[in-house]
Amino acid sequence: MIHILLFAHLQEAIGEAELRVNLSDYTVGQIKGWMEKQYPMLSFQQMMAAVNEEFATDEMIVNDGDTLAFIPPISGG
Amino acid sequence: MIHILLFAHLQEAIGEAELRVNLSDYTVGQIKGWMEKQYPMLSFQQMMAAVNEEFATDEMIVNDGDTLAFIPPISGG
Amino acid sequence: MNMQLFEIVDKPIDIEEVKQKVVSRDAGAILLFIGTVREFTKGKKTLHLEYQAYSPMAIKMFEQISKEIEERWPDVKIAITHRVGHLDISDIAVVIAVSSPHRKVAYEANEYAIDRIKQIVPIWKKEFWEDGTEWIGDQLENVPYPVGNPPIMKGEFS
Amino acid sequence: MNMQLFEIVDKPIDIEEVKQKVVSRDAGAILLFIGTVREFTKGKKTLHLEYQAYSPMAIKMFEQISKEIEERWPDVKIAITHRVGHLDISDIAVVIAVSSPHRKVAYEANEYAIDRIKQIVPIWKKEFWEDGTEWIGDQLENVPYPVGNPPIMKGEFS
Repeated sequence: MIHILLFAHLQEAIGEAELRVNLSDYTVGQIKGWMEKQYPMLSFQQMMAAVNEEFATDEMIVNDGDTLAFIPPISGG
Repeated sequence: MIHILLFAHLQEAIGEAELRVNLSDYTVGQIKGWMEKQYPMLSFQQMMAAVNEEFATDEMIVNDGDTLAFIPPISGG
Repeated sequence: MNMQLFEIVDKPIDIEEVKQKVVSRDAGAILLFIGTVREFTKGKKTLHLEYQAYSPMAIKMFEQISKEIEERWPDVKIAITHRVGHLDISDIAVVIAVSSPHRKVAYEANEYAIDRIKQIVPIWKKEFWEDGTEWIGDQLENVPYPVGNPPIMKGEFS
Repeated sequence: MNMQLFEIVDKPIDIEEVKQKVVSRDAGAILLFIGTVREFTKGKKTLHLEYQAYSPMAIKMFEQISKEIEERWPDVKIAITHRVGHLDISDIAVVIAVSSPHRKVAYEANEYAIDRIKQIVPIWKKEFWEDGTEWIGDQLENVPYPVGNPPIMKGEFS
């Protein structure tokens, strides 16, 4: 089980701030693909991601209990 | 009659913040020379001056009622 | 006194409080950057804003920026507070306080901090206009990220 | 509200009050420069300071700096307050508040203002050390003036 955090337009489009899914041991890139199948109106391929609050590459494996956050283009400051 | 304003080390050395002297119609440069005669331990030749709160050159004439301020090297901010 | 140097808050920011965190006997200059909500952006009128943050990661990114600044300018102290939630025009979204023995470095380090915040800190702004709303990202103001990677420095993935 | 944009005061400076003078619905950034009394300068320990100003001329010079800034960066608002009298370590000597629609200009205009203050505004600082005192001028910190002329711009003598 992993936690997926959603922010900004993703949170509004999906209607949830957090998902719990059985995708342990998949890569970030594979989970992006899975998200696009679940939510075909949303695009994840070029989106930044963070695993356990650190930026992560598409190749990184998400382990059981990890938190994967999708980081849409930011606009703070 | 003109007013001469003194600041910082000049004010302390001369012991006055303001002088009133009969030097109307002299130039700033001439008044600097007069000051050096009065106060031989002080140097005025390279010092900035202001007439009526505007920076003035040595050639500027100081008229009756004007205020001439000597501006030692500044250190505000 | 509150001495958390990096904060995400949902109440108005007290600039004096942020400044106090960097006061030092060694400081000759304190520079405060205050980001405020502007009414017009490219001719379009903003009614209000909403900010959202991934707070624990945002705090980590503030700490990373602080570390980068310490490497470049060892004598600098820095504190950052960013607000989230509903903000009206002229409200303060972010305060960056930097102190330094000499002023030149305070300007450089402060500007470095806001530039980096806009690159790596997970905070999002939603604009509310008369004719709609939008979460702001590369569509309007920011440069798109290079494919698959955030514009961050080497060593961050370690 | 006190709306004198340029002030010389003999009491502690309220940074919030100076900031308020430049708040604007058009502003996306407010930059506050806060000059504070540093304990050590080139290894020498300062006990306290005394500032003196030629106040009416100093105000005129602040206005001139403001005019120069307006010519270069038309959208900037600026307010400056400088304190005189006895100041202790970490006390605030000067606050420069600049607001601008965009942040880059706020940094540039603010730094321009402090650089110009150190060139043309008649304010003097006396340092009190353990072994003596001195009015600071070109002896320690500042560049000597070119002969007979202050380092100011053409047109100022008109």
